[in-house]
Amino acid sequence: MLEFIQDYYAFIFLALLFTIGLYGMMVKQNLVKKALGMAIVQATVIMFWIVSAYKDGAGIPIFDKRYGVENPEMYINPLPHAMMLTAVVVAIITFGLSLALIIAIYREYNTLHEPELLDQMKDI
Amino acid sequence: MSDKPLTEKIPRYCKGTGMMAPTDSPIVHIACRGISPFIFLIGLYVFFHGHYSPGGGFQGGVLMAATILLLRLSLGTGLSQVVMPASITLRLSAVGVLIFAGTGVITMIFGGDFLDYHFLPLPWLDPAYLRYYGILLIEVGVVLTVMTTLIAIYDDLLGY
Amino acid sequence: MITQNIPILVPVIYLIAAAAVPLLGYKRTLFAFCTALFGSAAAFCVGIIGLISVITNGPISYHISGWMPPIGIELVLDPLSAFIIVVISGSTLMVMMYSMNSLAQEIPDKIVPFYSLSMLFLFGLSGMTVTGDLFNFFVFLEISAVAGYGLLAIGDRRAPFFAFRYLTLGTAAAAFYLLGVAFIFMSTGTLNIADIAQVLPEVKDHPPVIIALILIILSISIKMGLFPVHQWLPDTYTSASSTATALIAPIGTKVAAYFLIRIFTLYEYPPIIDILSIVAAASIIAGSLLAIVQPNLKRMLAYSSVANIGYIMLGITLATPMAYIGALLHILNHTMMKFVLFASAGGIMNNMKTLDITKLIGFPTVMPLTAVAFLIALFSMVGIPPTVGFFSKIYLLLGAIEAQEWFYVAAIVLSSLLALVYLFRFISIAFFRPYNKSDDKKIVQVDGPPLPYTDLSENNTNKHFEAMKKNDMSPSMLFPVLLVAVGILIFGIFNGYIVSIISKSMPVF
Amino acid sequence: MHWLIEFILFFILVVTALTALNVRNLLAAVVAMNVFSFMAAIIMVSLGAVDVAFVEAVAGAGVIGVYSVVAIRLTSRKSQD
Amino acid sequence: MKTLQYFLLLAFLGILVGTVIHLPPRGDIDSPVHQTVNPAGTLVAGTYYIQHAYKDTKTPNMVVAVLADYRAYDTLGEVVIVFVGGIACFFILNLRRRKP
Repeated sequence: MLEFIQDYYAFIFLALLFTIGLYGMMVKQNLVKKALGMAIVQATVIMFWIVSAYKDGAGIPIFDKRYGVENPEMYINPLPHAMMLTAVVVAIITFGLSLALIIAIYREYNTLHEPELLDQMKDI
Repeated sequence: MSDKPLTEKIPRYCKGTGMMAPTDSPIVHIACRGISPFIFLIGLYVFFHGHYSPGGGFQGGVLMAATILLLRLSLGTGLSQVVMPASITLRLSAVGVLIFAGTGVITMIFGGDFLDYHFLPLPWLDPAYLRYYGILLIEVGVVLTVMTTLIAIYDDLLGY
Repeated sequence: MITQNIPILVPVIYLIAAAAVPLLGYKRTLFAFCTALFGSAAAFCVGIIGLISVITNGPISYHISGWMPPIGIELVLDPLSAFIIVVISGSTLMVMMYSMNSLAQEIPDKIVPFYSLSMLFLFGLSGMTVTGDLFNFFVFLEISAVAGYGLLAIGDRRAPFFAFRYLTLGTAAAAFYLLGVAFIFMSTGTLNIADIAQVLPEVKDHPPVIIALILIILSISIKMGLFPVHQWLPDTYTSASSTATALIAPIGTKVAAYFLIRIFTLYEYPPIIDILSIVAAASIIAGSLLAIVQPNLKRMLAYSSVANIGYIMLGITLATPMAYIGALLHILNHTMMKFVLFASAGGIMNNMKTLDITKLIGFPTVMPLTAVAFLIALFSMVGIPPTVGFFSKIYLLLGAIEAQEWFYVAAIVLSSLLALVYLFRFISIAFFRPYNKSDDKKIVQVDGPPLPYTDLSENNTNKHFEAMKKNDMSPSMLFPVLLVAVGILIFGIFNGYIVSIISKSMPVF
Repeated sequence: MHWLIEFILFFILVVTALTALNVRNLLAAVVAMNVFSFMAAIIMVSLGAVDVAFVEAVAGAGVIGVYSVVAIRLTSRKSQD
Repeated sequence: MKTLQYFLLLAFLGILVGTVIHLPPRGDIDSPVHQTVNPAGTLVAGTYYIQHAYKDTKTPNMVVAVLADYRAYDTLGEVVIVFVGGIACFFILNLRRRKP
């Protein structure tokens, strides 16, 4: 049992966090909350990849003369890290854009509550 | 230095837009203006030392952007125009993209594939060092784009 | 240099045009227009050269940075992706011609960022088309998606809100996609599509791989706007500015459909494909039904987009040669006809100040040439013989008969009949109600949300009536619309050539 | 016992995520989100991804925080759920 | 409506947890990601980078070598997405020349 927890706790926590993010996007009705849920979902997926790169007993992926390169078990896999740098940037830019849209919406309707917004859109 | 209080020097377009008005506190001014060059220096270090330690174009660019954002927050958007005018940010970021894409196009013109640094026109270098300097070249583009765009998004959010 | 580097050239041309637009267009917006037009024309020419060279010499595999595929990123230009590239770049060229006047009428203060964003959108789409790497596809998906959120957020009052909804939905879709790719990566250890196809048969029944397939298909369905998750599509298309709609509506969803072809030819899991074809059939019928009840012209067209994506999807999932040809022909058909329809809708909005179908009385009198093009495109949507739409639907029907799936045959026929209903509804109002002076008030009366960029205060009845007599779209807007409308007829008559190109790209069934 | 520290960090992550989504004051929600980003960065360091952790700490907790505060300052600070 | 949403979320959580426990465990050296050669006989990218990055590019930081050389096209996409974000925010929010 302890073995199982040790092996899979990270994945199960991340599945839980992914669902929490989706909960923020689906159930919460304030637009800023929706954006925060979006950020949580993206951060979760990024951490999922990072966990997939981890090796027991390995060091960070920076070349060290003491270890050499013959033994790949000495370094953590650098491929997911490089890809997730890109994904983090994507997450930041998407969040910034969502904030820009939120400001644009507030200028027009003076509220950020979704039912109120839909209500105001009904009569025009 | 004139003897007018700082708030009177704000251009007209800064007034009435919430956060753009700067604070008048000299402590905040001196602290932020004093610390921002050092953060910029750390950004440059992170960028140029990225080949050897954690860091690289993106991290350095974000740190440099943080410098300007600190000035923007403390001095107000109007006064910090001297450091980085809002009108050139997006054009500088276009220049950064062009540096990156231009590196690829140059390698393509000299007979290689897109972004194949082996074909950079620097014949006196080893192939491995060609790649080393190619990485540095494109990271210049990355740093320029990231730094200016993060500032531009801040300015746009404020409606400046 | 050109023949060797064709797969990368189309995205790079768009990228350089996008970066040059803010630099050149700073002083005069005309330079921005010229850059965008020139860039899209160059990309179209390179796309055509690519299609010819791929058909004569076979597929090109291009290695970015000179690294071999599992190590570096691979780009693939086969007849299928070259065909898609030609379609999207041709459509963009037409939109760029159309945009010169329409932008000046709609968003005169945002011309430069519009051109830059549209070029970046095309950079994303063309990058998605040629890539052979799952993560690279994600990056380009996000580029095109972010540019799309920006483009669709300007229009009437509601546009930012619908764009925000689209953004949350699209980001969730991207997260699903990335999670699915993570499952595949952890099960196979590679990201290259050709490489995955080799490794995957060994781990085929591994639960993460199946869930990954479901997640990827779910995310791409969201991007395509299939039936249960289609709501973002009519909302954003209705509220966005008509130039942005004319740019995004014809090509935005096609590349996702193309990527599904790539995914399916790699590995199949039969239950998912069965479910997907049922979803496609539901999408066809629901889209057509919802299109009938819409009063707004753009909204009706957007719902018919949902139905047409259903056709493409059905053709892909039926997996017979005829259905495959039908799906690809329908991609071409749908691109051309949606461009004509949305571009004319933009002209109608500008000249008649309304998009309510019941108030478009006298539309052919006011805009005769636009009306002709509009009618041709509507015929193509229904499937009336000399147009491309007829042949694509015939191929789809033959494919469904070949696969012995009578339910889908019924769905296609039923949907065509429903399309006939909304065609007749439109024609009976716009063409056969005679135009007389007592209808004036009906026309001038403005319905729906007022757009921020239309100046309605000058809407004096007499002035408006006089303007109506001869108020067709300006030549630079009319020319691409008529060109594509003639193209619909020509491609319909000479569809054999296109079918021969398409059948070169056919996977083995 | 290296993994136990990480376990606790993951638990803090879940708590801050729920706080960020359920608190009614949006400014507090944003601060909770910054804590979330910073904890994520620490987990990334513990998993050996120093570069990603650097970006997450600098941008996710810094720049995003500035943007959110600006956006909330320009719109409203209260949320109804 | 809310009940349906909660039900969907719970079902999704169940599916996700049921899937992740079939993945290779955290830190497993034998997972396919960390092998040298695939079952199909092609190279696995991650291990190749560890073994060749310093020799090919003289860059000790392997992440930078992967980011800017082996997968430079992704980084081009990353830079472009930053640029797109800037332009899109400008497109949505600029009021400079807009008439009231």
